[in-house]
Amino acid sequence: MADALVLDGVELPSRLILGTGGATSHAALEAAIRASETALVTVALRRLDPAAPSLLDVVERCGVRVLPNTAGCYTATEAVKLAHLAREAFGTAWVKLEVIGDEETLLPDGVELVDAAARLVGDGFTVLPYTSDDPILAQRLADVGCAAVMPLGAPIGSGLGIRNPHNIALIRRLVTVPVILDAGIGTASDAALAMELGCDGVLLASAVTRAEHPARMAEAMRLAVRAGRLAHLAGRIPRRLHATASSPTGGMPW
Amino acid sequence: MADALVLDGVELPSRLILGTGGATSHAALEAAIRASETALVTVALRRLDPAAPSLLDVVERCGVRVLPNTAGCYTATEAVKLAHLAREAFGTAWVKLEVIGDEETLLPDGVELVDAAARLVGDGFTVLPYTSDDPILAQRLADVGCAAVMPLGAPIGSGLGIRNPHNIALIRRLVTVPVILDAGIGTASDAALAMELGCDGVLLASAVTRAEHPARMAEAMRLAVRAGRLAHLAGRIPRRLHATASSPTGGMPW
Amino acid sequence: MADALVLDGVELPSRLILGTGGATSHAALEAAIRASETALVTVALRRLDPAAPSLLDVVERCGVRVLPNTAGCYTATEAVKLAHLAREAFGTAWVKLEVIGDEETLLPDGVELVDAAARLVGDGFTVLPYTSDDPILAQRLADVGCAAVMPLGAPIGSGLGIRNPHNIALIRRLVTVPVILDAGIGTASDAALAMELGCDGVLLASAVTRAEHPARMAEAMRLAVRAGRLAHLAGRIPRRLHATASSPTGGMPW
Amino acid sequence: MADALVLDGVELPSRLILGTGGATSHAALEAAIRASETALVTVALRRLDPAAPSLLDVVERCGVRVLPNTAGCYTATEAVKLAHLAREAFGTAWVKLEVIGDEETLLPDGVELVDAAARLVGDGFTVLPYTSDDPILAQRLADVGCAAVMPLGAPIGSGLGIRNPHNIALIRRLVTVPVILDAGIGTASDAALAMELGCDGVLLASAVTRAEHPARMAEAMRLAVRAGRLAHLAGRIPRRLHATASSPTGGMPW
Amino acid sequence: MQLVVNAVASTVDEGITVADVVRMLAGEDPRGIAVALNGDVVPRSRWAQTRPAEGDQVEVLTAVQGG
Amino acid sequence: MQLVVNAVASTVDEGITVADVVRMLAGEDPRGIAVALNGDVVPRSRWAQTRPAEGDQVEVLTAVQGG
Amino acid sequence: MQLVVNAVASTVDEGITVADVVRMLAGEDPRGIAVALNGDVVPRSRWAQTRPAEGDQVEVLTAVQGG
Amino acid sequence: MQLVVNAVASTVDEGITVADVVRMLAGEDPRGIAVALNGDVVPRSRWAQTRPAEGDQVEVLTAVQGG
Repeated sequence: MADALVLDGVELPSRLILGTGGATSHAALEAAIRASETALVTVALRRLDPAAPSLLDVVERCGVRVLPNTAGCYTATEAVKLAHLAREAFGTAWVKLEVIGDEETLLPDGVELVDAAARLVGDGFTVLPYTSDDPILAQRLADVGCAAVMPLGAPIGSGLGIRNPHNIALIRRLVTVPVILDAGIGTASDAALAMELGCDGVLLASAVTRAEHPARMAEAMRLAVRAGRLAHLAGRIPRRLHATASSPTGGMPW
Repeated sequence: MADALVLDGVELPSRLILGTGGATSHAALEAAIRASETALVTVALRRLDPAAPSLLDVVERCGVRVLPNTAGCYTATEAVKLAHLAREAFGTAWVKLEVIGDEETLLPDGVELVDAAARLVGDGFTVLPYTSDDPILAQRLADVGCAAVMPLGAPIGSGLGIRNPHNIALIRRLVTVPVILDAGIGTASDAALAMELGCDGVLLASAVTRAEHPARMAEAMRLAVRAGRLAHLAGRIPRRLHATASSPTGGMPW
Repeated sequence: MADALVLDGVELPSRLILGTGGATSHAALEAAIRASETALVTVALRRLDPAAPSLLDVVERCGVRVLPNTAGCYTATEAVKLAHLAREAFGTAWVKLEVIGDEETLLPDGVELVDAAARLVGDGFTVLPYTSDDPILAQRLADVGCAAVMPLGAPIGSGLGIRNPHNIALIRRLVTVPVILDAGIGTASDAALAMELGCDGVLLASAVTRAEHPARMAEAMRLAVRAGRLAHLAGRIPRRLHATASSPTGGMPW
Repeated sequence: MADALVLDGVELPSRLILGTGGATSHAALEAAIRASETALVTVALRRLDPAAPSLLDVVERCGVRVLPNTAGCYTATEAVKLAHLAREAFGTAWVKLEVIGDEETLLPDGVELVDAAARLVGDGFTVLPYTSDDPILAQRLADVGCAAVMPLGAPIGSGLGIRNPHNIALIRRLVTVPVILDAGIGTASDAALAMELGCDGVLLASAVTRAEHPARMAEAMRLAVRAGRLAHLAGRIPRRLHATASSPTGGMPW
Repeated sequence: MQLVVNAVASTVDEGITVADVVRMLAGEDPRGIAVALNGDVVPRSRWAQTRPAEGDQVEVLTAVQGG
Repeated sequence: MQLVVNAVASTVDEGITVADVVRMLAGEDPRGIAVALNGDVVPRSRWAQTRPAEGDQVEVLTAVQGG
Repeated sequence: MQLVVNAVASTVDEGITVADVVRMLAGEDPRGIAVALNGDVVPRSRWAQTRPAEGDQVEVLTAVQGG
Repeated sequence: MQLVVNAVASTVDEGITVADVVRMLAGEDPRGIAVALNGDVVPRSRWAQTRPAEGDQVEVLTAVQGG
């Protein structure tokens, strides 16, 4: 069953987006990217270090698309500037928009985020904002023209999974753009749950790059996202407080 | 990565065991069995209805092994007798041992279960008991010689998932035989979670057979069990209350 | 142990704030207010209906303070205007600030909320904003001068309890003003949990006014808020995955 | 509202039973007993140490009833013998029956427990068994004549609360004798939840005796048990996925 | 003279004051009442002098049950 | 002769064997079938020689969908 | 004479009673005490007449803190 | 002439272009690089003509691992 994730009119064959942060080496990262079968990976933009090997080589070898982020920005103005630099660097108008509100929790600042998103949409960017799971905030981001909304399940790198599935389901109901669960995923069942809640995709980094065996976890995530998607489409059985026999009660030999 | 489930010395290529109860037709069941890629399916033993099509034909076409159950038994004596009849009927000494304690919840009766298990082990059966998630009860079943223990996640057909992951993890620690999560699974993430908790396999029926699209859910379960298994082996990141940056904090252009 | 909730320098003897919405009659409401032993009740401001009995009579008989809300407002401008009318009507500068973003979920609109809060603080109001559980949003509301922040546990009237305790605990850490859990409480244990998470108070309406026996539930909430507060101050035992014996293991007669 | 817990025809004015294990001193224990306002405390039976102060003095000063336990027993035979010694020592036929199945988790052994319970009932004891949350096991204990069943919420001293509320509610439905939540309680909201699930009482020790401030936590537990009981009797509002307005939508001035 | 009082068209005497309008609806007990004239708050202290003109909208508000 | 086959009273010829009874219900395909005579299992190997007596209860069982 | 009292070897006078042993450990306050002689409960009513023999095991138990 | 390149004071030839600065750090492979001159983006198309002045701040950025 072909079932692409469509962002800004572009068909992505995989619903898993892989963040590259946290990998112990480019080799480990490349193995993880390949095992994940992702079509889109995030990168950050930082001062060039002549001594460092080129991350783009890895990305190009894997044949995946680049999604630059604005990690490290604390104001709309910083984020907008970094997005413009990223467009220059990578020749893509796609941006994972991050505007952080607190250094310790790395949680997004909704007010700055909406401001930055509106400005970047105006500048012709395809804006994919990393946001909290506040449903109304997600709705506002969609209203200003974001190509998708990317609510968190839990703080970045926490591995706490989806703390409030109820909000993710609400967001899915409130907006028409794709919803991508971003941040908090710790293991495969978290990714499957995100898709079962109706998310259109999952973005994760640390869960794979910081696992003991990144490539193996990358494969697990690939399967889990697919499994959750299929389960969502398959129409699960309702939850019942009581049992429903799965064997006939009649026909016993006594 | 070859990673078979070994029961009683027999290698099963899939860690997913499919119950056949609840399917709307043999055709739907066959499609689900094939999509699940299971190697073992449960069946019940009932009075022969000359008008009914043969379930064994389906099983044989799919090339899967049969695991007869003792569903419908309320005492050790009934269960032992039905197990012996099943061995005659199917020429297998494997049995999914069920001794129910309450008609409404279909929950297992631990005391009768241990009694029946000990008797069937003595009669040379390979006993796979459907049990509660009481860790000590699971330990006793292993002690009397069961080839695996199959604790429930929630009542049969309830789709409530794993109500007490803590107990399932305890059982995995307390016994050395395979642990197979049986009953309660509602959707893919439930199956993945079972494997992440360290279970060696998952047995489910209603979640697939009663889904809107059984074959699609069967594929979802196949992927979810594999995903959960890989995630378990991959060594997940620890849960942290606070965030861990996935992008460098240095190197910003300001 | 005297343990008042201090808002804007005013000592309130109870940490439970009761919303008056949903009561079937003024008599039922009065009984609930008395059983709750609250010192502060919310009211809404609406067009005067000459035929309706006076709610203020109930409030004055109970000797409690009034906290007018801005329920029904969808923009900062509406909320500011209604707050000014409330100040005229009740002679209090305290306001429970609500700016709703979605008619169905009644969830707050963070961007409008921060705008309205800043304007009302500038106009000399004591602003108590009903907000989502987004920690950064709560921080911004405190930054603009709100006297407390009132994050929701779940949607108004849903009775779903605290969907994301992690966020409530984060908010308590991020701000210095009082944190009052507002909306979502369904039963006593929800209120106790809120206090255990470090909240300084709990605001609830439907859980009491729409219960089968409002006065009885009001008493339950009074006790639960106190219980949760004491438990928070008592220093709970740590959670342990394994057991800790509560009887001596030595000294057995064999 | 008078609302006694009736065990074996005896009216206990409090629904909180306090275990005495873990207290740092008899003085701390006495303060906790008084703050809890319990009417029944558990004690263990061990070899007399002439140097140790008498626990019974504390109990008698507080005017509470003694409930001896069989902690430390691993077989029915041991437990029966210790129960008989306790009856001699304290002149009471009441016994908290414990038969442990695993040294590390201190989880009860259901099979031995049912055996011991049946024998002690036959010997004229009022048997209050500490059991797992397996509903059928609880039913069997009631069937052999136990005066109440005392399922665990989580392992002894773990403070993990009620891991499987669904099972506790099932037990309440399946048996007619009082259900007392025993073990696992960590804080006040756990105790309130137990009562809201329909339990008739709560037994806890470590949560109070090992808290930083035992007497304060004891008071918290007293209030929480009462709060949960009242909430159970008050008829809580149903859980709703969507909001229900708590202020009128009409009558706005625009 | 015609006023719109709480969204209801009402005929009132010329020169009526906001205080009069309040008295019409609430009687002699003015506790817990606020008034808006054409959308602007009229402080209680100015009710007696404030005279609505033909077609003015007068809102007279008070406390109702609210969460 | 009268037998009770799967709880149904049935008239059969004298000297009928269990194998005959199975054939009556299942035809020529004996796969996946078990038989109990008055509650006791009759091994497949003994179907041909086992002859139910007047009033005996014969249970003929097979696989059905079950979880 | 040698007894084992609460797992400790103790030398006692011939003809000592269980009541005497209890007195040795607990003094004059016999509340909350139970005794087992070689594993069997000795009812309080029989402490005065019961005389342990050479090598007997006497367990004297009482209440301690327990959950 | 002195420039501040990626926060490091550097001495460079007069008349150096942004393209030269990029070449200094990244060699002949200009893929995935962006430049800011005193905080403003310098489009790739204008690297060759853009000449930093004494004391200018030049930022040369590229892709690094990021989530």
